[in-house]
Amino acid sequence: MHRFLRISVLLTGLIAALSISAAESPQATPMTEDSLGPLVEQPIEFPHDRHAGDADKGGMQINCMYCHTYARRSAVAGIPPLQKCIGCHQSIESVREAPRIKKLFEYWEAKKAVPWKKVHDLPDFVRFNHERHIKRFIEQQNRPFQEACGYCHGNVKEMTVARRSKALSMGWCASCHQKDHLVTAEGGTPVGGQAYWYTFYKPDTAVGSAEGLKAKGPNDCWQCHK
Amino acid sequence: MKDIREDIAWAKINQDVLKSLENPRKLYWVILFVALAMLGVAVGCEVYQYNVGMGVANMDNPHMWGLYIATFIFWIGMSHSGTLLSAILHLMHADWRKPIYRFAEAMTTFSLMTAGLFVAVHLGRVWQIYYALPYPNERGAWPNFQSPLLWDAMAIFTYLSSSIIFLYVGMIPDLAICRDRIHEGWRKKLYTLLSLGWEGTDRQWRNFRVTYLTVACFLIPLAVSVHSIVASDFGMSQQPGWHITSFPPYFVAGALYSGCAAIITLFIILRYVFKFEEYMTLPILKKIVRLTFAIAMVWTYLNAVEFASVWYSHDQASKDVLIQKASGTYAPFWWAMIFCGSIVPLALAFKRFQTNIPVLFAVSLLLNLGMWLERWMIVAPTFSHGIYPWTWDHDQWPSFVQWGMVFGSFGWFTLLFMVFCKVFPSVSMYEVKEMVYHRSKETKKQEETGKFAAAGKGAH
Amino acid sequence: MMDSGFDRRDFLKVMGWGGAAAALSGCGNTSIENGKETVVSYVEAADYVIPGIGVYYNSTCAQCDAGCSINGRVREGRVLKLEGNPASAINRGRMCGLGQAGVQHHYNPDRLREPLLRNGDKGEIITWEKAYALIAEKLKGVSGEEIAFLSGGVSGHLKVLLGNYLASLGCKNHFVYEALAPGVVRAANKKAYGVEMPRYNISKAKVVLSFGADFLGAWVSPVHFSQQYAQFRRSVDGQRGVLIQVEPKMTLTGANADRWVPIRPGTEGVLALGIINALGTSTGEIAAAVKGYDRARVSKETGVPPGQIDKIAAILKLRSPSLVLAGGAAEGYAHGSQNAAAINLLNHVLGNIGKTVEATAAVPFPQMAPAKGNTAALKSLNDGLAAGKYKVLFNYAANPVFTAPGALKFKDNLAKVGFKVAFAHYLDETALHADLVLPLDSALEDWGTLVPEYMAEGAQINIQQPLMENLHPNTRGIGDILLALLKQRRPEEYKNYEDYYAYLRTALVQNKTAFGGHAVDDETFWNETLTKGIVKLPGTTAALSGRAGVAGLKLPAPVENDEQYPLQFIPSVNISLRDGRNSNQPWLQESPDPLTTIVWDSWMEIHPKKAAELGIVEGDIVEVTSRVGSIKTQAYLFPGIHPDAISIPIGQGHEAMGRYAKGYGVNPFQIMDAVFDRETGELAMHETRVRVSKTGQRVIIVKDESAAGAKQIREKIAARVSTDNVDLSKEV
Amino acid sequence: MGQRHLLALYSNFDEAEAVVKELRNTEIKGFDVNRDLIVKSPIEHPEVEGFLGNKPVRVQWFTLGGSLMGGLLGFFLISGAQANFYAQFKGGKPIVPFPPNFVLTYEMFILGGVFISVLGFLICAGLPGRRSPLYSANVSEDQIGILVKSDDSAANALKAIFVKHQALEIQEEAGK
Amino acid sequence: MSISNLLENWSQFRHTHPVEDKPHDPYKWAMTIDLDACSGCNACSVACYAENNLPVVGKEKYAHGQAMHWMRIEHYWDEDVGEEGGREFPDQGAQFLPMMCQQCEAAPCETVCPVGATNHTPDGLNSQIYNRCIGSRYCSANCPYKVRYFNWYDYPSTDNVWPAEMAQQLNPDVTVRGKGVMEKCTFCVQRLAEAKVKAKSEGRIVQDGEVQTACQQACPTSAISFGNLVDPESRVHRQWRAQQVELDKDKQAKDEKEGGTELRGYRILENMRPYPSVMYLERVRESAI
Repeated sequence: MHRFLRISVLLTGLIAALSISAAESPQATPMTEDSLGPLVEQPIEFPHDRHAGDADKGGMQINCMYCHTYARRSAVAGIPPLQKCIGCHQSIESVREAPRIKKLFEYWEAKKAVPWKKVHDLPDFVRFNHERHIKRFIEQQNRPFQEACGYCHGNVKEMTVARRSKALSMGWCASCHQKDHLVTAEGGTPVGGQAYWYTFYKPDTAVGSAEGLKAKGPNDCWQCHK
Repeated sequence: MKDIREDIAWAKINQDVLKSLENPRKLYWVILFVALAMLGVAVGCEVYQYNVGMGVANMDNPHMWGLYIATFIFWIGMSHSGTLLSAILHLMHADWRKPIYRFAEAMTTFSLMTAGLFVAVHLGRVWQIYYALPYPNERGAWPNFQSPLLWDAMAIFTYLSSSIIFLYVGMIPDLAICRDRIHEGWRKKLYTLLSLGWEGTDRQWRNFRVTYLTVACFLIPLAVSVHSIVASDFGMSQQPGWHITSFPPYFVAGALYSGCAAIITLFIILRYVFKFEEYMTLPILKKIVRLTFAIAMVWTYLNAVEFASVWYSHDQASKDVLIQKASGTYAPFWWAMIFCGSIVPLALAFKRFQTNIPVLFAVSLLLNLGMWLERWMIVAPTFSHGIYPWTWDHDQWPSFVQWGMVFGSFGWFTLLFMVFCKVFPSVSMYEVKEMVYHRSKETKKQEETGKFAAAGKGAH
Repeated sequence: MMDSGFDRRDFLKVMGWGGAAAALSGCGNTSIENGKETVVSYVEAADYVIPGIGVYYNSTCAQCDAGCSINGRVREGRVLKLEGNPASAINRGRMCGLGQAGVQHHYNPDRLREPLLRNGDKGEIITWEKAYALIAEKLKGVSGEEIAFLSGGVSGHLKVLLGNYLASLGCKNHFVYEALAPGVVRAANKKAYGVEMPRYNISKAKVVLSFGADFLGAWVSPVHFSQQYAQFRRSVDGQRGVLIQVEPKMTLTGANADRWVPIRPGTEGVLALGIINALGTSTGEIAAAVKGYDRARVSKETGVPPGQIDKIAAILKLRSPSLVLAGGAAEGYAHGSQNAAAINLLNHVLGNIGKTVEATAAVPFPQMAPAKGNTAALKSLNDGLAAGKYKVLFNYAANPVFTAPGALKFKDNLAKVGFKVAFAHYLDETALHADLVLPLDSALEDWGTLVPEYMAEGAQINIQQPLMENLHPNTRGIGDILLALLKQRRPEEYKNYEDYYAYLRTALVQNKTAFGGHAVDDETFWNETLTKGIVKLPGTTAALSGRAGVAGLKLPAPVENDEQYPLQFIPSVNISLRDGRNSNQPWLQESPDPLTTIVWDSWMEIHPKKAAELGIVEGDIVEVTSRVGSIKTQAYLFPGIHPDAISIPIGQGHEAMGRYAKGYGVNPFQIMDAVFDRETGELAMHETRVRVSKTGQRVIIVKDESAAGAKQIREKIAARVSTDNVDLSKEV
Repeated sequence: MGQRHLLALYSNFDEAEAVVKELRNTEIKGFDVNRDLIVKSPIEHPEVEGFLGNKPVRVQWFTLGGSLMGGLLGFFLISGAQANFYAQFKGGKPIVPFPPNFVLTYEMFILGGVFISVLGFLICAGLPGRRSPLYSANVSEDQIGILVKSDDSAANALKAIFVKHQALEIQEEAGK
Repeated sequence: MSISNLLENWSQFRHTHPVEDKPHDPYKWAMTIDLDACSGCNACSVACYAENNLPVVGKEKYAHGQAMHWMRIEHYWDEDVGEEGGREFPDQGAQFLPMMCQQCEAAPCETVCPVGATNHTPDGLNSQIYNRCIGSRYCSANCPYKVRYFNWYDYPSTDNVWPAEMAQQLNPDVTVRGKGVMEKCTFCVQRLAEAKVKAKSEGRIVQDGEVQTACQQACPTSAISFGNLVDPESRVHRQWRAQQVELDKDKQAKDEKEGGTELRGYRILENMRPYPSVMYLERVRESAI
């Protein structure tokens, strides 16, 4: 008698535990977290490390947004116009003869845009807005830009040609939005109700209270999928 | 005339049934081949539709659903009679079910599988169907549990798995028999595996009885819930002609109805193909026929109730749909449905038809045709005369793709069913034995009591 | 943001546009891609050109002659969408469907890409140099008399340039032809008001009585009138304006009228006089002239019930000022001028002149004023062709082979010309018969200035400028072509204009004072001009001088029953296809006709009563036969047409012009009689009489409205109330 | 001393019953009726349980547990999922609406019930299991088998009883 | 997280919307269409094609009723016109009705989607997520207005829908739908998003008139007004208030009044309780003529 009861209870518990744990973690950790994407063949092997790398490693610590200047003004970060590369490089005689620079100037003389390949290329129905993230992390929370960009692009300053180092999958985006980026009055919600954009319900308590500001990520699917 | 000969030897039962696994009539192979061909048509259509798009099925706005959904309901309905025969009659200790419930259950299982296919066929992006499954995923997105379609999925999954289990559990003792009797070969291995080492010990029988009873008890409410949920696909919506309170019982009745009709058809086929005359006897057939007749009348009544409730309601839109069904483009089909569903079954009321195989065969087919039409008449007319006038009377005719798919589904079903009957005993041997055993006992008792009575007279 | 800097060509370049067609691919679309697409990147970028953000340029819509100003959204060097330019008085930031489809004119896959020279019945690709040389050669020894230049309405500097070229050729035969131009009305207006196109101030009128003027659909300047109409509906000093539309076939305007009055075709003038009579306010010669038109007679001739006439008269009397418009339906007869005159007379009688019929302002540079297209030009050209007068024919922006009435046999006459040059966007019917076809830039690639015929407020010159670089490298702007041709004739004069752009710039900058830019230097002025897209001018106001005259006002009795051809044929103007020059723009083909919702095809409208007589039901393929010929099309039963008339829309039935136009519907011009207005010699479009016969075939009409014919039962779908129960003046 | 298995086959239940009765009544050393006796029959036959003295069946407990678990699991799984990160309003209904969840709970209830009952059946009936040393295919046809396990000493006594009741056949083998 | 979340925020999870107590804040997009101004000219419809990458399906597919016009212009004739014994002519003209997705607050389509591809967004729109859609078409079957359109074919790869040249016109902000997904009017959500982002970065909310839908922008008679219903200054808000039409009512108080009302605002199929976000103003016709 009791043996059977015990067994049944055991089974119940077991299966319940399994499925609840399943329900508990709606997004299992993205499979490809921090796994490097494939190395993309670029027309010119651009050395990010030389430009953005730390001084001790021989880098020049150039701000990401010096070249990728569109990021702060537009949804797409974009690639700098050729004229920007030339702007500096025509006055840097030292490397003028380096093969990569030669190639660069060939494009310039031909007035042809360099056909860079997309590395961080989201599916076409996903719309990520660089401007918003820059505004929030760098301008409002003034975090170091390399950290902010690094959230999604990884440690580019150590790479030559950029290479995807984050999953960039929906769950991955979402995990961040749940985790630690609480929407606070300073952190991106200047207008009271705006917290609403990031919670699935309108906070009953006044904005500014912890509960009202629990960031649950954008619950409007149309934020990214249009 | 008795349901079954009572002096029939148990060993003979084994032989007769096991024969069906070995050498059926030629007709079996013909059926199998035809079924295969029909399935081929459907596969062709599906490939075409998959590559080009749903448009080739010739649906449009507002005709978003077509024969696929209609046929889906049809097959779901078909499945119900299996449960009726095995579970309900089992609880009622109606032992005449014993020779026929096995194939009825098989029918349940396979018609559910067929229905399941139609869900996939209907989807615009079938390759994304896994979005509808509730599994923890990387995206963290879940299906919408508010959708009746999801209830459907859940219900059908439950129903299918339960019926398979029910079918299997009930088959274990027979599998043991096959294991013991069949000649060496892959089949023997299969049976050995499936029979789980059944020996028919008292302990096994004891738990077997209880389990079988319990599962039967679960199956009945389940079956009812399944088709009322299918009904709620329509009932939950706001469309005129769908938003009707009596839909769930109406659907359930329809389901049992078409199921019984299908059983008659298959009964006749199996009886001939596998030479089961001795077990699938006419008296049993007669019982089913009467059952069918009763359900037909119930369905007719519920049909009338539906019309009446629409008629007396203030919902002008639904009235229009009803009128449009009876007089619009779909009128011929609608009246055909009434004829096949309500008039034809009256034939079953006549004694001389109740055992007349050819007549019954024809009638049962007509009944099923009627039930299929009923499902179509639920789906299509509402679309062509909904709430919104701009889309009214925009009628649409299913393209060959849809017809092909419907046609093929019958092939698919027949294929599965026939293969099953060839591989597994389609008559439950041990239960027939029980039937014979108990019946003979009964009659012995009666005879004895009779003898004593006679003796008593003689004494004085 | 709209500043347009130095060398526009450079950043108008189309950059690699990976994400442009952001597609939802079929299977496996949840994976992220790596290195498949190319990034948008520039060589040099003006600092306001940012990937992912649209830049807007102002230009002018060339889909019709109304001259609306547009505001094109450009991203990554590709123009995506056209909006209205709010600064323009004509369209005030609004757009019609036709205008929206301008991008499809630009991106049309069937556009001509290379100069083509006829070789047998094929065209062989040649270079521009060769083409120019060829023209020069063909013109050698040909006197100006033997040269004809056929064009649509031209204005602005293009007209100037064209004029100069013709002068250089010593050619006086410039035929300006617009198939659907209100030629008769212009003439009548000139007589009645002293100007061809006064400003009709609908928004000031309390009652608008329109005789077949489809001003909401396709008449003169629809977008502008639509806006005025909106105000007029809302309230004209506190009172909602009333629109009465008199016409044999319901137009879009008719469908929006408070009262649509079906009238026997051709008797509009009679009704006008009848109304004057019923008003009873007129005196002297006018009174005398209209005396005969008592309600009984008028009612008998026009088929408008007497009560109706009184009602109209009453409301006109009651609510002043009003506005009476004479439109296409009224002018399209041999006595069209008479009709128009009678209708304009009504305006005089009602004292609307100066109130709702206002003086208009003209551009102070007459040489830039629009050369107004008309159909009389076609006739004279055709006569010339028939007589074999011309050796060389240039054709620009006109498609007479498609739009000339069948009776004129234009195609045959055209064959008599030795050398035919067509400047064309597409290989349309006329270009098809040309010997040399020169591909033009689309309106969104080209430079130009336009002076609209109908001036809304003040006067303005519209700037047309490229919104992106040439889609096809070998197309040229018409201006550039003319300039090149001129350089052949007068190299000295034009040598310092590198291209048409330079010409325009100099032309404008030279007169910048006149254009109100005296304060600024040339560069700024030019940039500002381009930025605005419009040059507003003080304008020279042409005062209304005309007087109410009844001289020579005699209206024929309506045609009595014609046995052989019992029905009046009304070629209706589809609001988006117009004269057929836009039929190859799929959006327009697929945007349903507002009244019938039929798409991608022609149809014959016939009144259900008449149809019943003839035993015709919807979808019957009927044969419409006139003296000239016959066409087959599908019948559509439409209560909004006079039972004595049938109607087929213009614009379909192309035999060329690419995949979206070719082979759809029929061309009603083919059966059109060559009847001309007695006074002006304009083509009388409505004078054709036809008979209709069933062919036995039947089709299901492709339309958006339901088979039930779009009637609403019970449910409150599109509700309507009478003015008694609402008060619009209170509304927001 | 060693163990021994005996299987006797009978043609009908009455004989089998008689045998069992006798085995019960006679006191044989090294043989315990309640522990060492197994009756095998081709059909499910209540009388067998009758004369074996009814032994309890525990499947119902599995059923109970299973259905309860299924139900609870269903409700919480679904509500939890609805309330997860992407909680979205749908058609003005609450994010965790009761009616749909009850429908699904009901299905899960049945699902759990059925699955676990069957699991219980397998456990209780000792399936799947190896076949016992002595098995006759006749049992699955038409004969009743009585399988006993006993010390060697008891074997003869048992055999005697079997024979007395005209056992059709007696199989015997030494058990370990 | 979800179970704990479930228990923590139970009350919120039981909120209904908008019927109960879910005020929109800061945005609730809504529209007003003045049928008296609307002339049925189709400009809005074409503008929608241009803005939202709608495929031109061609004559054959149009004949099958597979047209993809998110914004369709309907017209209705009076009952008796052309009927036996009825009026001979439609002498009061037609009644035009621009019909697009009504962005219902309690949308029938949302509840029935098996995968939750269509939801109610916080700013009161009825979102449609293409990449989530599996094409069960239940939403459309349940839509009272029949304004949802299904990609019956793979239009991007169909001939003459978007030839290479025309593909360049496609709006990069709007996903091009592949075969088998449902789509519908979005109130030009791409424009709304752009405006919202701009406003957010400037620390304010979107002002009235700052963002226009394509149809509104094109409409020659300005019959369409669109804006934020929450913002008391917005034109839409003022119109709705003036017309006494309340978003969360299935029967407007003004209609209960004796002898009707002078106000012409109404919502289509209001009594079915989808709480549409589009208010129509009745067409007016002169009684004196």
